[in-house]
Amino acid sequence: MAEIMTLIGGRSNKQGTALCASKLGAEYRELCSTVEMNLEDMARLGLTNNSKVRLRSAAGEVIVRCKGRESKDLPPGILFMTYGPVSSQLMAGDTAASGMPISKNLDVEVEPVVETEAETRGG
Amino acid sequence: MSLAITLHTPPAVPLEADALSPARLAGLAPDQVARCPVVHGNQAAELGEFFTVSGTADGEIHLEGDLSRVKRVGAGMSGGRMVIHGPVGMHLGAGMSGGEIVVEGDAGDWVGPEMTGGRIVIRGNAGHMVGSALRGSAIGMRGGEIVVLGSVGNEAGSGMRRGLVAVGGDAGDFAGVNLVAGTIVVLGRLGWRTGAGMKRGTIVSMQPAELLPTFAYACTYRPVFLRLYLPHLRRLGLPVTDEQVNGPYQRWSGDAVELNRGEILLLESGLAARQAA
Amino acid sequence: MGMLRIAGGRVYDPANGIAGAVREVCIRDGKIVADVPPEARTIDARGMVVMPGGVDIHCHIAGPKVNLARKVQPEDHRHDVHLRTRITRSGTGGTVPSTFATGYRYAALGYTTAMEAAVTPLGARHTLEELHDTPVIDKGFFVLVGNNVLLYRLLQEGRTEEFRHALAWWLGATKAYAPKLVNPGGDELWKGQRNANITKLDEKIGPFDLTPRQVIAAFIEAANELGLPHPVHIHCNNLGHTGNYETTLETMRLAEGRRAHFTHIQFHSYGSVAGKSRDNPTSRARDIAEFVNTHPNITADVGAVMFGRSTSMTADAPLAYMLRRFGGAKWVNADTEMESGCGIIPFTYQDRVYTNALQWAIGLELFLLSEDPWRMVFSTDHPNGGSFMTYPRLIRLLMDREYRKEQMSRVNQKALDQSGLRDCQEREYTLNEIAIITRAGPARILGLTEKGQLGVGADADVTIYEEDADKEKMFAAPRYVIKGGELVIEDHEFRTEVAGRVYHVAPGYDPGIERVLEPFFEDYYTIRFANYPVADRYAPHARVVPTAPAGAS
Amino acid sequence: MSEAVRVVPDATCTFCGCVCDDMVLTVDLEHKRITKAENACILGKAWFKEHSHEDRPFALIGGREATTEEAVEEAARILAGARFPVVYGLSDTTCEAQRVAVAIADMIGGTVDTTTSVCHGPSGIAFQGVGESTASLGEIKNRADLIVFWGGNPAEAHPRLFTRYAVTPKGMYVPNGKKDRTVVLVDVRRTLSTPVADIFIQVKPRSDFEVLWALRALVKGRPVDPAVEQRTGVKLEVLQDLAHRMKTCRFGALLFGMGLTMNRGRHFNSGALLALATDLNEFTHFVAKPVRGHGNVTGADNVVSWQTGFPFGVNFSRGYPRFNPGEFTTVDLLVRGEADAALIIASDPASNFPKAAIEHLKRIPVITLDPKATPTSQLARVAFTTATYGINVAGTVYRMDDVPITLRPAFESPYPSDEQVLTAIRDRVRSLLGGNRLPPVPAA
Repeated sequence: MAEIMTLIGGRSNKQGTALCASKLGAEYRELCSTVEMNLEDMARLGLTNNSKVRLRSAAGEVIVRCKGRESKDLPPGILFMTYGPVSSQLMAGDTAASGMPISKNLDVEVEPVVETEAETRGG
Repeated sequence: MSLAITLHTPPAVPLEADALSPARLAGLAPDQVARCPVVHGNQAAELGEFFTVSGTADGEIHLEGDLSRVKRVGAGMSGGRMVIHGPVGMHLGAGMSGGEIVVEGDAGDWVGPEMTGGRIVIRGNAGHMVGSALRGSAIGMRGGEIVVLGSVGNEAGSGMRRGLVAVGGDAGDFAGVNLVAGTIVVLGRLGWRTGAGMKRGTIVSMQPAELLPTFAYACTYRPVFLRLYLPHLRRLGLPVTDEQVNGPYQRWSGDAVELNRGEILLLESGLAARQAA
Repeated sequence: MGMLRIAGGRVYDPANGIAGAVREVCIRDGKIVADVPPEARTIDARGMVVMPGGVDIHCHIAGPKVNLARKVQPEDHRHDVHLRTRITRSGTGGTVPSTFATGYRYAALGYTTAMEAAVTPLGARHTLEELHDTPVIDKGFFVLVGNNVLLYRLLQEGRTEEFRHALAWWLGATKAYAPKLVNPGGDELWKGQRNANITKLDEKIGPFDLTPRQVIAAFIEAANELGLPHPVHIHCNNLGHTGNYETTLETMRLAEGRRAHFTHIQFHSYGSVAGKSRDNPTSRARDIAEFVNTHPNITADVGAVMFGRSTSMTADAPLAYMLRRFGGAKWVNADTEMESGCGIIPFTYQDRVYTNALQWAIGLELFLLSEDPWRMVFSTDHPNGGSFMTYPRLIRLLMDREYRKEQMSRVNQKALDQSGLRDCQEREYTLNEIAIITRAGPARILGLTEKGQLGVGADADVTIYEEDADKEKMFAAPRYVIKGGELVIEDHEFRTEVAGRVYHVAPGYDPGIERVLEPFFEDYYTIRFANYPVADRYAPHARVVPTAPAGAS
Repeated sequence: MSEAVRVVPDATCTFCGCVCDDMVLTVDLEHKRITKAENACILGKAWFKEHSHEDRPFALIGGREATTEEAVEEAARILAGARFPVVYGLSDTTCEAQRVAVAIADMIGGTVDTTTSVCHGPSGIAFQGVGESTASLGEIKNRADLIVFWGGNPAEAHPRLFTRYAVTPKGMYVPNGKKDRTVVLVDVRRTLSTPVADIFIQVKPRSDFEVLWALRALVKGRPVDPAVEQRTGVKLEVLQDLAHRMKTCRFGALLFGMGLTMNRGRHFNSGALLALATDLNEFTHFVAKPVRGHGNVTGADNVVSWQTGFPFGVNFSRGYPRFNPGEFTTVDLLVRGEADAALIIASDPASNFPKAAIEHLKRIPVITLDPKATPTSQLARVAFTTATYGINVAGTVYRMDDVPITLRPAFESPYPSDEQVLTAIRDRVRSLLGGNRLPPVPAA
């Protein structure tokens, strides 16, 4: 089953330090391929830390690993991901005559991914 | 017979064709029209490099083809008539003061920005900033009419001081933002934050809408002026119903952070429909 | 750099007593010389008027506040664009043009020197970067020191020696040309006391045991002792307020025979009806003009108002806040730590509006009542009173009585009744007087000895106008402009682009003062003391103008 | 101290918009590494310590190694031949380089845009609508007794904003630092920044505009529909309390982040906040300030503004500057498939632009200048390796509050600076075009 949640893209100091090393390095890539999710939401979807999920927006879809956060830190229904090559796949191109594409509070469909399927998709 | 201008070579990069305007082409023979200057990216070009021209300029121009990369068509237009058979790009009728433009297709962003008169009818959808102010300007449309049968993007009628913007489909966010006066009619759904910062003016919607916390319910009534406006819009092709003409409408006044002399009118039965749903 | 002979023109060179005589002007290696060999190129200036390049003593053309004013008004640039050519850059105009357009447009009016009149010390580096991108003209800037917290502390502790050394250090560290006072004491009340302002010279300045009177007197004294070429440039308190002329006269008296320059005094010449400060202002131009006429130590620029679009931009933040009530949609305020305030308001002067018409009339009155053009010089406080692009029209208003009367008939007549303009409307400025108030006078007041004159050894900055009965037309488009010996404009077109120099002072000071300044910086500033002074490379074409300290020589 | 070690005091960190100029760098000249960066935050330490010259070619053309000269020739050929080129990036280089980049865009009749358009560009648009009451960071340090952080996470993006400028430092009129200030934080989620706040207000996503609009009404004493509670998730009493605190403080500051600009509502979110700060000046002294990201993005705004009159998204194709976000901003030029070449300086759009924009970048000739390999340099036709500003290159950088600071480089780089490469490209383009490209037609 899939659910609609709200994805927030943002910066983190881990990302900041990692990109000083290299944007092509494994650490940076991994950071940008992890989504933080409310623990209750994860439980309901049968997800645990490091399980794979598919995020689908109007613009595109990606497969990432998830990481649990307490409700007080990240309310149910909210997802957080650091900006990067992965999150940008979900951004729509329309800037509404402002020059700015929307990267915070995207509506995304969240769907657990069976590992084997992930392999074949190269996720 | 009118002037027919047909696209034969789509521009590789945006083409700015201020020349495509009845006044500018009046009295020109086809070969003269073909030599009119346009700007292709950063270089000078002639209309003929992109368009074939036939007929004679009698004040009516017919444009054919996919003009979605052609900007500023009818910019500064002061009279005459232009029919565009196909999609058209940004700044259609920018600052126009008179005449009529009909688009048998979609139009890009900035339809009729800061226009002062005349009429633009879009049979398809239009982009953002329909009849809007340009960045930095407090005042947008100063007169004239823009009628869009389809839907429009954000900031329709921003800073309008006089005029009419009518939308058959849905409106994006911030319709009528900073409205100074004038009227916006939306048959479909309103986006978010309609009329934010409006001083005066009227925004009419036939669908339920969530309004800003700075708008307050005033009364429910049957506005007389709509019995003049709406049949006029019906004649221009909008699917206006008798129920919409007769009301009743909820009147919400705002924006309280500003003058608070503006109004948003929501059709009652539209609201009833919501409660039913 | 070649040689040039300008022959057959009527020369106006007031500094050298030449008023319209037909004579040659010769140029070699960027300087005026007595003669050049026959093979030198000759410009046939018959039927033309030859003057030194114009010198603008007070304008706002570069730096933090100017750039904010540019950014906030795209609508003002959109309708006044400046196309690039093969050799010159593109830009935008309006009341606050882009840097390149500013340089080209000044040059195209025959101006070759302009002084940016209000720069925060922290913004000096930024200002020099903009001046670097402002071509053709020579330039410099006045640095804001009249609300400086550390200087206040030294003053209130009576440490006048250190105060003078600190002032000298600040001038050198920022590469400024002169110290500028703006609404002394106002900023502390503005920032620290909920947007209040100073209203009297003897009012205590917030937490400081100081008054504006003490501050102004101390700066006049220190600046004169440092022997600066342009000792101190003063924007008085209460600018724009009804009844402010008394504050202006009190402030002028503080000079007590010492040199001091009072800027845009039109904005400081307002009376009131029977002392009611709330009513419409009246004109006190006569009182101000008379004081300047009778005090040779005092110099002033007028700050005339011209109708149309302007941008009010000032370090006088409370003033901009007041204007916001009349101005309109956009208001910019920008505070600079320990140093200054700043306010910006796009504004339009309308001839039918009482106050605007009165301001227009007072500007003209001051010119027409002035008995010494060398000390009452030309300015609109660009872009506050109007853009520098209105200078040709202002010149016509001074030179053409009939045109002036016709313009007077169009403005708010109540305002005209309140002004004394009708009493002095017969006077017409001569070309020689125009040459004084737009060139020779400003250069002398600034202490720029190589500017504003065409004597042997002067900078070869020369403007050649085609004579025309319509003086606005004549001064709007000189036929030739020569900058530093280069023929920059020929037949109204740019033929080459030159960089222009930056003029600044570097007065001596006791290095020990840095030990006083540094701890204060580390406590209260957010940049390091060591990173504060501006390096030489920011003024690649610098000219350091020498100072003549009292007691030296 | 050995010969090969050098200490650089008062050096400047250009990682984020704080542009802290109090670094004390210890440099191992032999291995060309910074071994110690005193006063640096976690991001600054990484910025300095991770900086090493992996041995990259000076330039790549179509993936093949090339000399800088060959790459300049190819880049100039591309730019001189382009009809609708875009010059983009510029937030991580010096003002001296930015100047030359704008000159190139003007000369060729292209577009110049900076990362501002995808950062605080919407705040720039808002500024042009309502103005701004603002201040240099030192005023906030010395005077602010109420600080409201909105839609940002400084602890992770601008760590020293709290410790050097805004919260903890002791100031002239707040001698006890944080004890003398009230700190409010408004965000949609808890972050590492939340603990610094005396008051944390958690708003529902996409409701910042409604919260700000309600605050404007409350400050002005106008009615507010209680329904605002459901819409925003914030109790009316909480908003009333905040409005009261803001009106009664001595010197208030609103510092806001991209939680407002990258969110539905964009420039109107920033505009509502700027208008709120302006409204508050009827009651007390209040300032607002966008918290800017990259080291010199503020310098880019300033340089583009003074040279053209507009802050970003400036097009020169008709021979003069034109500004229109959404038309001349890079994301739009790429998503609509209009740009036919791109010169990208010190920026990595291939990592953070929308998918559709990145796909167009792959279709056109791209020229990059960057000290490191990035996803963008990997898709470039011409990729220059350049020296790093602030570490190897001197020059000028503007802090987020428009305060200009001169850089003190730590050691030499074998690679040329952005300014040097851009100057070579500009001069070559000029000779190819015989000067500036003439305007296609007179001004419209």
